[in-house]
Amino acid sequence: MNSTRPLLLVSLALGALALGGCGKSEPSASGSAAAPSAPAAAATPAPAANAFPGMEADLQRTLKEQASFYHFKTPADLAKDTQGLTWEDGSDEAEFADPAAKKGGTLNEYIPDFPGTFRTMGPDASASFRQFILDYVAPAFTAPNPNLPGREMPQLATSWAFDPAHKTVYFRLDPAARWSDGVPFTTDDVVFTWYYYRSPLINDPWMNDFYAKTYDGITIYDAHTFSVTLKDLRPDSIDRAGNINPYPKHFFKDFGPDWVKTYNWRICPTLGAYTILEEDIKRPSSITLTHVKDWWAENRRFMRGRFNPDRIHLAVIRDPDKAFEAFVRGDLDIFPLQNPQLWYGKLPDNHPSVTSGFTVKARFYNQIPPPNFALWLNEAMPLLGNRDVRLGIHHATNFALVCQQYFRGDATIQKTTADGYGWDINPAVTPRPFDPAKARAYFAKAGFTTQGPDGVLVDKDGHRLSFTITTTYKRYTDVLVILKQEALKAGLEYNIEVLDETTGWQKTQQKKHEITLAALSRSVEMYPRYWEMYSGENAYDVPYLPDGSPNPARKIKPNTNNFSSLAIPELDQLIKQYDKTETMEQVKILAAKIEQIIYDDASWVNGWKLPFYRVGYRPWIKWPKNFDPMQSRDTEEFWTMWIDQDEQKATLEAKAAGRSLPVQILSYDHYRQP
Amino acid sequence: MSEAPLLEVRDLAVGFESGGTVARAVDGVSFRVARGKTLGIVGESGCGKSVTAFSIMRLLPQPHGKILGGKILFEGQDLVQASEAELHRVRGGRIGMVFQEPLSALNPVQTIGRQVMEALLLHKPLTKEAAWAEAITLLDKVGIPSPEVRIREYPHQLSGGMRQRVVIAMALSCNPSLLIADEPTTALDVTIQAQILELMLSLQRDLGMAIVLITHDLGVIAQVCDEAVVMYAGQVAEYGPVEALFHRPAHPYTRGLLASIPRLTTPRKSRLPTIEGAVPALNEMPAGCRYQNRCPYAEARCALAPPPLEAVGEGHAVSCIRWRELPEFKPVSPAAV
Amino acid sequence: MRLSPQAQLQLRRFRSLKRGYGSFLILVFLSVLALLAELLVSNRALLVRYQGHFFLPTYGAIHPGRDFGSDYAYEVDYRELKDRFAAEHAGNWVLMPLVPYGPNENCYAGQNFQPRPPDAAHGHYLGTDQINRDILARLLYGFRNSLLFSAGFVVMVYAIGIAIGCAMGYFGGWFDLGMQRIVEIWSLLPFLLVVIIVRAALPAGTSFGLGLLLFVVVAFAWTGMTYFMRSATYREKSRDYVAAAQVLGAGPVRVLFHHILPNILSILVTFLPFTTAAAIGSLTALDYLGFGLPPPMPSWGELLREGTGNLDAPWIVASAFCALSFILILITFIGEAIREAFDPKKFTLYR
Amino acid sequence: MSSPAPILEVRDLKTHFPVRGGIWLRSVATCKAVDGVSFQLLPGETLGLVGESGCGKSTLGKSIVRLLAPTAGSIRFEGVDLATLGRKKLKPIRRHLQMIFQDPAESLNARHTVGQILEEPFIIHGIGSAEERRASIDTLLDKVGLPRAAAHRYPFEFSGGQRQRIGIARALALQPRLIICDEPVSALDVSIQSQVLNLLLDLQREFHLSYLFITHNLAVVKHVSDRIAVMYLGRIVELSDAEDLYARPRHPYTRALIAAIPEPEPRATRPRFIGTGDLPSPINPPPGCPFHPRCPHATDLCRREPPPLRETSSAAEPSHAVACHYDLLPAAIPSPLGAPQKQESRDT
Repeated sequence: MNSTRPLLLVSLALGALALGGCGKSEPSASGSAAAPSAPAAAATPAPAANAFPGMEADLQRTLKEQASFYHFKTPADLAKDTQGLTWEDGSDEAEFADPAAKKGGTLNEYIPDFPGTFRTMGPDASASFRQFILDYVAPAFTAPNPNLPGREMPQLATSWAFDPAHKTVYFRLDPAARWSDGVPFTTDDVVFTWYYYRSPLINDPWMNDFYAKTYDGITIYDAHTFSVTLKDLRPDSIDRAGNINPYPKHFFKDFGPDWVKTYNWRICPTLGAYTILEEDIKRPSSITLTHVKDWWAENRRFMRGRFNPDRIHLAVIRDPDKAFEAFVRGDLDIFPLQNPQLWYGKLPDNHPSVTSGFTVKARFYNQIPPPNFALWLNEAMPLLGNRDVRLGIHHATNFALVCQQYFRGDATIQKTTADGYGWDINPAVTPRPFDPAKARAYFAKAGFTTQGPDGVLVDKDGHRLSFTITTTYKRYTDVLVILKQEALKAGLEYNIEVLDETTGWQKTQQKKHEITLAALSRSVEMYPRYWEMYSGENAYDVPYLPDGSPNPARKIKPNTNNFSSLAIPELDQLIKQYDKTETMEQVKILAAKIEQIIYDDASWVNGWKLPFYRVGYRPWIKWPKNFDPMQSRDTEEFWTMWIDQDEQKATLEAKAAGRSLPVQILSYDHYRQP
Repeated sequence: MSEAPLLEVRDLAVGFESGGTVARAVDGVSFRVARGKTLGIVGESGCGKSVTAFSIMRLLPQPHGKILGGKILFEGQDLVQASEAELHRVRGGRIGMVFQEPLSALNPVQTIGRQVMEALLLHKPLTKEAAWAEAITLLDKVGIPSPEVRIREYPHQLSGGMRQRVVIAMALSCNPSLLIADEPTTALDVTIQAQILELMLSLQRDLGMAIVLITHDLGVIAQVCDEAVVMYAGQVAEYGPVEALFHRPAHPYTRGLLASIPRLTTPRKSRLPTIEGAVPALNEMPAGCRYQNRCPYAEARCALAPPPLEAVGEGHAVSCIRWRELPEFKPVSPAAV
Repeated sequence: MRLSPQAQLQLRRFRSLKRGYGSFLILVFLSVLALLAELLVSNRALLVRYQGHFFLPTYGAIHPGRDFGSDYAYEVDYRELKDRFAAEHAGNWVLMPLVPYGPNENCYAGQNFQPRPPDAAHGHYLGTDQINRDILARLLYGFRNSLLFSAGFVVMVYAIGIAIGCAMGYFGGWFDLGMQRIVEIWSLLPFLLVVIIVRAALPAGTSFGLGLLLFVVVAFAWTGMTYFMRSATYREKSRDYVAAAQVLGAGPVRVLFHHILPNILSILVTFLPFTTAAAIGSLTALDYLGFGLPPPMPSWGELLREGTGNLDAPWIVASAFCALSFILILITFIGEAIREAFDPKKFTLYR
Repeated sequence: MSSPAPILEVRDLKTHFPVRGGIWLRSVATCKAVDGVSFQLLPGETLGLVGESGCGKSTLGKSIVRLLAPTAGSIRFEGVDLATLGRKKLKPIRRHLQMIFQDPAESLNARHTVGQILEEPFIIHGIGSAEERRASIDTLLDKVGLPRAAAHRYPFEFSGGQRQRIGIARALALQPRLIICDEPVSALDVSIQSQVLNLLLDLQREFHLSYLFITHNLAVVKHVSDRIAVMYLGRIVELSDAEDLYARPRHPYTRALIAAIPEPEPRATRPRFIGTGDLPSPINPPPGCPFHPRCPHATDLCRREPPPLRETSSAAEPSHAVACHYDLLPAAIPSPLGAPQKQESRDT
């Protein structure tokens, strides 16, 4: 996935994307909200508004002040610096789009809300609309090849060279690249991009921090050549250096302390295929994207055959049910059907819209790290600190039933906290099965031996074995209801608390929950991340005493993603090592150890995952032979579909005449994992 | 009084429907009003005097009130049969009306000028400016000081007497030939009452209209009316010129009323003559004379049939079969202060 | 206590208003049904005969499966038990209620969760919802929750409204002024938002049950009642019969409880149906929006939401909608009849 | 005049109400409903209090029974000053000081039976057993001329006159010595009015009651009163023997009032005085004599200085006090009070 925030996509709400029938309605929680609150290293106190000298002057001042970061060299230096390095250009790799794709037509989709801004940074910027103007459409220097994990494909850079010794990646930019307003793209924009991400004015400490911690400097050689130097060497160093969306310097000439306001509704020129024309902003009912005329990358490798429709009409439909109806009616062309209630319930195979051939149903098995739906037991809460209780809960929680009967066998139980990275992280770990007898045995060990009149176990002090599950996923209430019914068989009571997103998110972040049903969406990466969710420093302010034993006076640390309040010194050590590893071999060894400890601790009750995404679409929408690339999470991520306008006309005529078309219920399982 | 009367009510019967039964609140009432004269209708609460007045204007509370029979001839036209449109021309045009409570008769959110103007414009083809000027003239006519200032005020800014003057001005706006005043002074103080009565009389003199004045106050009747109808339990007990009524009352009820009022001349702290008992309820009316249960002169034959109206003198009639046998009425000595 | 003739008259008149009185009788009947829901609709047996002993499992503690010869410690599945006993021919038997399903129970064990249409053969007269729960059971128990909620709502709103409103009207002055401002400000608070905030402020583990929800809703609903009570008290207080009592030496307590309250009783009675309807309405609305009773408590709002989200399973939304409309119409009819029966205009036809 | 000790002595009584405005309801003005009233009432005597609406006569009555708190002055009832007494201390005194209200439909609690209404005074004061109270109720009903069976019925089942009898019975229950009658017959029909007046007079004779008889009806007040006080804008403007007041009214206002009475006598030839203008508001009473804006004889002195209530009769005559700067004898009254007006037009 090509993102400006390679590391910060650990966000709770996005977890819904892969599974939610109405996944698009989920705004991704702002990365900064999920970020550790460490102060940004590069942050300097924001200058007062009237003291700001203007972007150009501030940029020059910054370049001067931070000369150790921004280097300017000559083309001659380049030859010297890259001596002995191999330049790659991804030319030996197969493309995933279909070069024969037809151009043109209008694609109708929906967004759950009119965007609060056209900015892609700052407040409100991470709403679901951003993918249409940045995440899924704007090119980076390089991006991971979704069919070849670990390999990069060219985007703005035509070629790149990696120097592990100096932790530096060199890029040669496409001289033809130009912004949608016609201004050529040069390394000036590259310099501005780093300045922009590191500026305290963007109001995003997480971003400032990330750019300060990850990069050691950039070097400009000429208008189309530069290099990025990283602080640490990691298995995915090239992606870290290359997968960055640049911003147009000329557009940001008014950048300053009040840019949040001044740039709220300005439309940023793009290097990508789609831009917004002023006349297409129909507040509050719709926005239409228009294909950039004579787009510079039209025939570039890995770009051709993509971004085919001329226009993408995004209707604002706030209610997911309404949106679904609009799709069935024919007002929308593509609709996610991930949720079984949609796939089986509302749009079953015998639905007239399907049987008449007007709707194509497709299931595409992908290979991405799925959102890790699970019950997170907060160990800081009474009783949940007891491992026997946690083990009992594992055996009393019937996710298997949810997978079989609620998800109709489509879902499987997650094996580890980090399934989906392409290798079995720890073969020794197996999810604990639902077994009321076993659960009762564990609960008995924890002192819960008597069964109350309502069937809930009680210990000798009269405590009921009762926990509240907090969640923000209204649509998974039924899952919790099922779990509640099942848990009672083991003498365990679950109370269900469904909160709105803000409140529920806050509650789990403050660690005020007992158990939360949550998922963290994960970006498509080479290897999983553990620090945010499992390290002790994200659980408590001072988790341990100097001797390594738990600090009795420690306080819960709010605003982190360690939902289980996990603080295990041994695990912390492993995570620290893991975050410094330079090779994939090391990563795999450490990850296995980490998973084992998490499993043994039993604070993470394995939930479900779905190994595919499902959509419904109109028959005139066409896809490449293999549908989407292997690592795609939804249909829009790589924009490989195209519109067959002739067929569209024919279909609409057939529909008007009441004629049926061939039924199409498709399944693409070439990437299906056993 | 040989010429055709301005208003003639003949055998009027008005009923109120409730739960399937009809209570006859007014039953066989007849009277005439000559042009330029004042007729008083007097009686106790519930005797049907207001219902009679509302019937003339066809303003009975709907849907319960209904005219069951009789005729209301106004300038030769039978208002009982008149269409809504015809009534509309009559109301506020040929007949003006003044109510008991001036505050509820005025719209609290409009200036009095607008309200008087509206009354004018409804019945006269005037321009707004002309209507405004006319309204000022009218207010001046009813004795409102500095009308050009007061015309912009709202009803709550005026005193009760002034409000009643405004209501009268509205009633007069179209030179009615008949003014119906339903207890116009009951809500007012004595001094103000005297002013309003005086005003009505002087206006009558100037405009030559007839007045039907409904009141429970015999004093008011005596002071301003030419003729009066005494009503009891929905029927006419007696009618005639006021002198005859007050000096030679023929009906035991009229006599009882006149006797029971304390006057300035009544010996202080003396026992007042009274009418014992109370008016029977509408649905418990006895056969025959409705006054029989309270009448000191009642006999068995009074219960046989309703007494007819018998002529006593010139324009003086009574509805009592024993009126000739009653002892002589001792007139109260004329007031002397 | 003898009813005053006025009250008797009003009662008589209410009885004579066929539509309202009929609605009232129906509502009472339905309420009794709802209160006895366990005897009609339940997954617990009414009567079990096992090894010569009789059991009445409807009310009281659960019977673990072991009690009836099964091997599990959780509550016995009586339907299964019934089949088993019938197959064993050992003289054991189970008597199930009319509809042998509980409101929270997955009725199609082992099958996919999906709405199923009405199926009289299986006893699902109104079908099931999307996780196989019997809709009739959820309707009935949901109705009971609504009833309990509105009963509590009415009692609390009246208690607070009468106490504060009467005090404001009776004592007047600064107390009245201050309370009025407080009531005004209080009633301006966005109710839904506050409910959400209150929920979030509660400590973990506090489930948002009927009682707590009631408390929160009442906390924002009492203000309306104070307006009426205040003005009614104010009006009554200025009437001469109160002055007469005061001249006789009656103190505020006597005046309030002996004189004023009985005279504003008719207002209270007239408001009763509308308050009840408001209670049912707000509970349903909150449930519909997901801020009401915690799942899986049966409620009409939740059914409505589920139904509108599954229009392809129309029996869900139809059941909930019909039930809600029916009850609200009943209440409206009752309210209309009460208002008519209490209408003071009936006493005087003309002046 | 050596008279027995007065049962009620009101001295310089003032009852003012703040007129509140603005959102904080600050007092923006004062309504001087009763503004310095003094009089005495002897045992067995009836003092008539007459005046137009808004003159403060009802406020005065309510202040005396302490339904309203007086602002200043004293109300000595049998020697005890009620003006400042607390509710508890007032309670035993209330037995002897009762009130009859204008509208019997209003003053009887519609939810109580007549029996309950009449029993309440005894309950409040803890008098008698249930048995005794029932007997007392029967006696009371006899006294006011109602059947004993009335105890079980509700006020709305009675006619207006009967209801007023119930109100009178209630006032009598505790054997009071002074009854404030606040317009007791104003809401009644003429034929009923005389019944109630007769009853009040009978009861007075039987129990030696004192009445403060408040009314706007000058004929009624003359009929029942021994002495009459005329109120205007919160003050007594004339206070005299009843006969004397009508025979020789000294205050221009009293004269206007008397002239305005519509006597039930056609062709009455009393001098008519049609005063102009309305009653000024007691919120902003005019300076000087409150009547001066309407008085045909007003002088600068009247506009400047409020006249005190002063005795005008000689020692031999009954007391006759008036609050006017001038001694206006009937002969001295100029033209507006002169010849009868508008009589001729009606003699057709």
